[in-house]
Amino acid sequence: MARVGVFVCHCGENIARTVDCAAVAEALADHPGVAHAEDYKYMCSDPGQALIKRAIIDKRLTGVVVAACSPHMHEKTFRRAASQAGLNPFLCEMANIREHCSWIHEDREAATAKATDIARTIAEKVKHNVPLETIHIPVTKRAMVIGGGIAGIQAALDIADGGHEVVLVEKDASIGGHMAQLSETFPTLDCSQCILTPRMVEAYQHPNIKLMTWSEVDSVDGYIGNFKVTVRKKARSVDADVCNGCGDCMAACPNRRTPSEFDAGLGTRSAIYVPFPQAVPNTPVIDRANCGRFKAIAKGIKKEVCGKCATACLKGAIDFTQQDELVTEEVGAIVVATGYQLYSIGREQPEGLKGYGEYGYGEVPDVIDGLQFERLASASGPTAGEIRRPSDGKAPQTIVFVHCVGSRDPEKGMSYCSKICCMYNAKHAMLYRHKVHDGRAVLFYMDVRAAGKGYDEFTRRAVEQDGAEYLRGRVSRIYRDGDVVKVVGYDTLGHEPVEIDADMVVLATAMRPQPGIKELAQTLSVSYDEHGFINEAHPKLRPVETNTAGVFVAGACQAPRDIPDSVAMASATAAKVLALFSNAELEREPAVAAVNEATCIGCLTCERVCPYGAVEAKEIRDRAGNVVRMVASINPGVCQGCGTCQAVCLSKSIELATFTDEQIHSEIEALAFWP
Amino acid sequence: MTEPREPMTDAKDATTEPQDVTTEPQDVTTEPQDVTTEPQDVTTDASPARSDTHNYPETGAHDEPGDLQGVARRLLAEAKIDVVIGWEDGRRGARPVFITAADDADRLIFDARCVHDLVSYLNPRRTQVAALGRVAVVVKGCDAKAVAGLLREGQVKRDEVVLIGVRCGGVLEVADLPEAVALTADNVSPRCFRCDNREPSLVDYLVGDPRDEPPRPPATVDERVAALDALPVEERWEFWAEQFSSCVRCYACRQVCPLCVCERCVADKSVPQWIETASHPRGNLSWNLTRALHLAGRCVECGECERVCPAGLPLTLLNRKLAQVLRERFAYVATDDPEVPAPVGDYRLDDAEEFIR
Amino acid sequence: MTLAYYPGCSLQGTSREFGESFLAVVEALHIEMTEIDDWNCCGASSAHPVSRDLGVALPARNLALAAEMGADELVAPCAACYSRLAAAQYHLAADTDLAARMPGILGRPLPPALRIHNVVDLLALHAPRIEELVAARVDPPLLKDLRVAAYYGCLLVRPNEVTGFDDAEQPTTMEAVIGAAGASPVAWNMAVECCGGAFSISRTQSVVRLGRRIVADARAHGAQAIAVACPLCHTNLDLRQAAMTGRGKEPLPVLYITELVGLAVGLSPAELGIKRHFVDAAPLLAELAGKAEATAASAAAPAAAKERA
Amino acid sequence: MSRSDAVARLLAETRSAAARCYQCGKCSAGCPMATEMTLPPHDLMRLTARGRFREVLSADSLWLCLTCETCSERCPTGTDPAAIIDGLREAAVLEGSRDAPRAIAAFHRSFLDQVRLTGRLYEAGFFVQYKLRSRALLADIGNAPGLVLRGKLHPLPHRLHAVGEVRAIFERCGVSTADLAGAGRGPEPGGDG
Amino acid sequence: MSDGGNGGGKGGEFEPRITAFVCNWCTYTGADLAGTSRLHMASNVRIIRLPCTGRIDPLFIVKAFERGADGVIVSGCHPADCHYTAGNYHARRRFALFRELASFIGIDPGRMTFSWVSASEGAKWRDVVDDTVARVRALGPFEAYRRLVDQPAGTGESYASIEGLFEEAAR
Repeated sequence: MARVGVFVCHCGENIARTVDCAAVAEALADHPGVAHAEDYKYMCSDPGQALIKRAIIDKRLTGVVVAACSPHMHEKTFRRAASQAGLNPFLCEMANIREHCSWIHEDREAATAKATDIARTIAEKVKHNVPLETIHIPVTKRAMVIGGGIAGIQAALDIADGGHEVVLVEKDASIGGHMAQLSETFPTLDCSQCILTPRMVEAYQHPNIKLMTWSEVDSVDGYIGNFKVTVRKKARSVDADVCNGCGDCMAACPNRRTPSEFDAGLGTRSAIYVPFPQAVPNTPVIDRANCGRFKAIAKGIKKEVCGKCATACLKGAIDFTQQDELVTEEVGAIVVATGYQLYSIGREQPEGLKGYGEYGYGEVPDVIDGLQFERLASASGPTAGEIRRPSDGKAPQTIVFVHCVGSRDPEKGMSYCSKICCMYNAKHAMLYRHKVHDGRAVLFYMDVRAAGKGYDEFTRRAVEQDGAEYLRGRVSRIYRDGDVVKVVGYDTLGHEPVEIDADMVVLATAMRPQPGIKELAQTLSVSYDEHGFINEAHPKLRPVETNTAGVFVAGACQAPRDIPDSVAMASATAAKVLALFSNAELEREPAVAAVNEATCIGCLTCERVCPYGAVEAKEIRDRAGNVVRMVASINPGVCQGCGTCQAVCLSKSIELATFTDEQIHSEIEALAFWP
Repeated sequence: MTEPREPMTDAKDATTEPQDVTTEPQDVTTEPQDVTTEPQDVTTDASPARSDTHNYPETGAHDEPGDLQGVARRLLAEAKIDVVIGWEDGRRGARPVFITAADDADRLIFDARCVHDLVSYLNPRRTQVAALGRVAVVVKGCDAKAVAGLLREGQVKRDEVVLIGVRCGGVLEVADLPEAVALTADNVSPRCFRCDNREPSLVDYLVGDPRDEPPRPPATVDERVAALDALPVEERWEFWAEQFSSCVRCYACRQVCPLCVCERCVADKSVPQWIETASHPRGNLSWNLTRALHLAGRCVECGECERVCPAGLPLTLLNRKLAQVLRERFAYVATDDPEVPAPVGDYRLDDAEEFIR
Repeated sequence: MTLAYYPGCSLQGTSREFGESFLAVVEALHIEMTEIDDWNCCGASSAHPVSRDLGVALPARNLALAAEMGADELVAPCAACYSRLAAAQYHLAADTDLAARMPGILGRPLPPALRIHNVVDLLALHAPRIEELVAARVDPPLLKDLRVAAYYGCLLVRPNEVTGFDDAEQPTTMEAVIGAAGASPVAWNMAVECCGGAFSISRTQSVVRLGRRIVADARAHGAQAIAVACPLCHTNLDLRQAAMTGRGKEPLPVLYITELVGLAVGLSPAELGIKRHFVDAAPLLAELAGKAEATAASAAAPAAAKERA
Repeated sequence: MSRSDAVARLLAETRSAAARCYQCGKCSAGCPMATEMTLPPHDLMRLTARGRFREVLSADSLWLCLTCETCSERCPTGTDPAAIIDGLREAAVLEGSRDAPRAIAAFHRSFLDQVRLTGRLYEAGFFVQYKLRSRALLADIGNAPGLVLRGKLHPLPHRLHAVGEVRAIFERCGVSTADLAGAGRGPEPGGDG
Repeated sequence: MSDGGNGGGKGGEFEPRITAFVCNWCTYTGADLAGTSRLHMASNVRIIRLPCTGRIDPLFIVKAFERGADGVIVSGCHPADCHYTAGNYHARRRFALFRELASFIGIDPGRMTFSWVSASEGAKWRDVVDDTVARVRALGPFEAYRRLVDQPAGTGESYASIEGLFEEAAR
């Protein structure tokens, strides 16, 4: 027989003013199964809690109802009190007679009646509460970071320094990402590689970091604390353990004409290559699409073509027979830091985007994008830091920088601001003026968005000290006119059409998520926005978490970000991961669903509706081990307790703890007005 | 209509010994004797050794040389299957039959009296049927949709059952006639009007000659639903309250339904008891409402529930109402394509929500 | 498919040669079409600026007539007419209120959607036929290495969602036709810039200012002629060119794309009404003819030499 | 709907449409006539969005727009300035705006007159009528003979059988040349014309 | 039993009894907000808290009516705001079906309110409550159901009416 205790709180006057708390207590005292009922001024106060604890012990209560404020306010408080008195905390529930009653009604009689109903309803529910234990999930204290750009490196280092192993997965041959391509960084104009390279090396040498370059995530299983990630190690065609990075192979490679990704197509590389001299690791890969040997193999030619790299390699590290291999890593948390790519204005565009015909679809020589300019301005770049235009190597006397190419252009499919362009355009103008003193730097902008420490000062410097000419207006057309590039714009502040004969044009094209981000997001079952940027769990309060517990997000794959933002986010994810790893096991509210295998017929409708993929088919076998039937099975580690599965279960073979059918049924019955 | 008198006979079978009904699945489809008519078949060569070496023909209908009997005979003779579930000419009309010997294949018939949805025998809970071995079932268009439903919910495996599809021109309202009579507006089952699946495509074999469109009944099911919709809400209530008050809770509708495959029906769940078990209007309303809702997006409108209802409740109207809602709101129409996802347990971001404020 | 023909007013007046050459080419290419009976003016650039309804109603009547004669496709060679017809059909599809009041205004039911062609995409559809005819010529190919600037102007390509032309900024359809005709299109910058359209007489100085850039750019990129598909463009670039080109500069003949194709498939300048232009194309044609003879001769010479030997 | 209602409706529509504009100026940058306008497209959009219709409706820009659609084609926000200008122009006409440059107003008037009269554009008639209206009698006259010689000006109009039907359409659209009568007293923008 | 119900109100005016099934994250919190903002509203509603509208089985609503509710409110998170990402989408379909079927068998849709009330919409919750109470008060007590509940088991004589109906329909 249930022995429920009901404790009615006055909340000072808050409840007592409109609800006759004593009357409520009296009414409940007579309610079947209620062994104790009393009212008190402040239940949440220490004496109030003491009173509850005492009753639990003295009256050997099997359940507690605290009729007071909203459970969102004090449920934890009173459950703690209950457990301190030796009662399972989940046998304690709150009846909300303040927010849902005393505060919204004036008629004392009606309010008291309602408060009594509410208390009675919860009392009936509590009768069917059962002791529950918080769920404990083991945590694999090992993280994976996807993406080896500055964000990924930072996250990996912070976690590793926190004393946990990290697997850093990078799809390219070297870590470093876009930051390695940059010349100098705003607003301080310090050399990008100078600050990045040490971090790369640190990551490479860190005892806790396992580097997997030239690798991509293939599939993901499991849940927070217990992920199984399968990584595809792409065939490098070079044995990393043997190679000593001498570079003889690259020197020997006859194909030097492959456009270098690192130099944004402005320079060339050999078919066997490291992306850039400071690459980490310094182990080359063979770009099979451009290697004579592999092209021959692809054509089905039996004869072994070329192989000059193999001959040149004294250590015999070259291995043409290497195949992709799949490795499975067990990790407890995943950080997504895949970064960005720049939008290109060409005719061919992915679903939903349009190109810029009015700017020549990228077919006009000497019209380049921001990253290409970075390479031109970079000391390690194809022009050793001299600004020369691609078409004829001439040093441009007039450069036009165009803001918002793609960005803030809903008609082209990108409504968002790319955030960094205002800053790097100003930087480019400066760098150019520093190198070509008599050169002209004209910038077409709509707004200058320089929110950030020292940012606005920086853009002002470009104008005031470095003579950048800012013209407010979008450019309408860009085309080649003989030796120059015509830029047709309008100065909306000076109210006059402007046509500029530029020697070179730099387009600040929009930041977009990396190709394949959507596929990756789906493997991780995290959501992404219409542009493919990963969605954070809450735009304000959970900015580096995703909707999948245990998967975090850092850097430009979540939204356009500059370096400081990316690094800050990365450290934030590290903090989250370390917090997660700080407990031996995870505690979860036991509000999870379970299947009654005796009555489940395995239609698996529940599997279809589960937003978390917590439901799986399970085979029921007979003694002989033959599968006799299938049933649904719910993973308590993944279930978040929404109960949608229970509502769709026709045979009522699923029960969601803390909201069982019996509890709800009894609440409805408690409100019954008819015999 | 003649319904009220006629099914009362069944009502006896169904009501006198409800236990039988629930314990003996086969006993229900209007002819409790159906299976026991063929005891030797069932008992003698029941459950022969399963050979998994046979591979069944590709699914997807392709015309077969030979008629229903021919196909059945060959399948049995070649031991591709152990039993054909079809219809035969019984003492009081068409009735289900289990054929286990090739020589008996000729007993199979298909005409307008073959109303029964034999797919209900594929319910995996019907172990007696499973015990017979590898099964071939003769299916009409609506029956094929039921198979699709079972496939969707993993209750049967496509490669473990052979489907012999029959070209259908509509069926009568009753099975119990000495011989098939021509379909007329007055004897045709109203649900057959405008049938969209008279030549099932899910099947392995499609037999019989193409049939004509069934005649238009005096009042189509949609018109019946519309007629009720036209009433003021209070009168609708009175109408259904009266109907439900005559429900005897024999669950014949549940037993015969090819898609009521639950191990333990919600109506039999006692803790908590959402639906009162006593044959009282209160529980009756909850039961009939729930039955219809549980079939939303699963019902294939084979009409069996209404046909076997001893109280003659117009149950198909409830199912059709939901079918209409599913079509109008979610563009879902019952189909025999198991790839089409069930509409309940699925959603679209832009589902209409004009009724939500 | 049945193709209805909507000539439009100017093809019977200021742009007769466009009409003549179009009909001649259509015949040469064996394109079946029937002129819409009792068609009316499309409203050109004057109706819609004054009344949106009128701007839609006038072309809509013609669409209705075409539909009534059982046509499912329609060709309007004049770019202005084409643009008005296409726009009308587009707005009737997009704006339900407009579509609702239109029958009342027209006194006719709304026409079903037709496939509306301009002269360029129609010719592009028949490019293979053009190539055949060019190849089949016995006399030396006239247009060989004639450098032409394909000038689209506004009405064919904009607004792109209405005309659905291949590309609003960098179209290539006319180049394809020119190629098929055996001439070589030049890459240039002014293909879709406006020539001043309807301002030819009302605001000549603007037309001259705009036209000047176009002609100059064409010349700068080595064009010997400009190909157009719009009477307005033609009037502006042809009639006004004298005012555009600086002294001493040879004016650039402005040819309708239909004339170009006509010449290619062996029709005479007279049949094509080329004499009607203000900028005389005769010298250019003569030069081309000369070249063609020469190449033919030089090609024949060695053969003849062999004969003798 | 009364004339003023019609104007009000048009202005309301154009105003809400112009609200999308974020003043990037790409329209003005690409507009072939921007140099000659006192209010280039982006200014028109701004003033319209602010409801400053007095300035807008008296702007020469309305009459200098060639409806070449370059602005709309390139507008990043999909504001469609060309359509908005069409609407403003229509409103100006309904209001009997006196600011339409004579020649251009005369052009539209004469054009529509011809179409209404014959169902098609009778160019010779149009040419003469335009000359009279625009009072630019001598301008261009030099070309007339050329046109005739080249058979480009028909001496006689071609008239539709169903010309009545076309007139009816004009009526139902509420367009009579009276609409433009008020228009066309304004000086030519940029002085010449 | 409850005083919140029939005749319980002042001057014997009919006081509807309304059971509300609300989700914990949006509507329950929204109702809390209504309280903290002291928004006064009718006292006829009794809230049953659930994790998510996705958890709500139509049987809850039927049972509520069966046990004497005159009206029912079902409320949860707006589309795209579901704490569990999709529960409310599934609920939306389920309720669409239930509402139409219930109305088909004669339960006045006016007795059922379905709404999205977010955690920040205290005022909307107040309106939902007051409007529902007013609407149901106008409809009066659910006597029809009461009769059904009290009536003895039926006789089964119930076809005549329907056939007449259909013959009409047939014409």
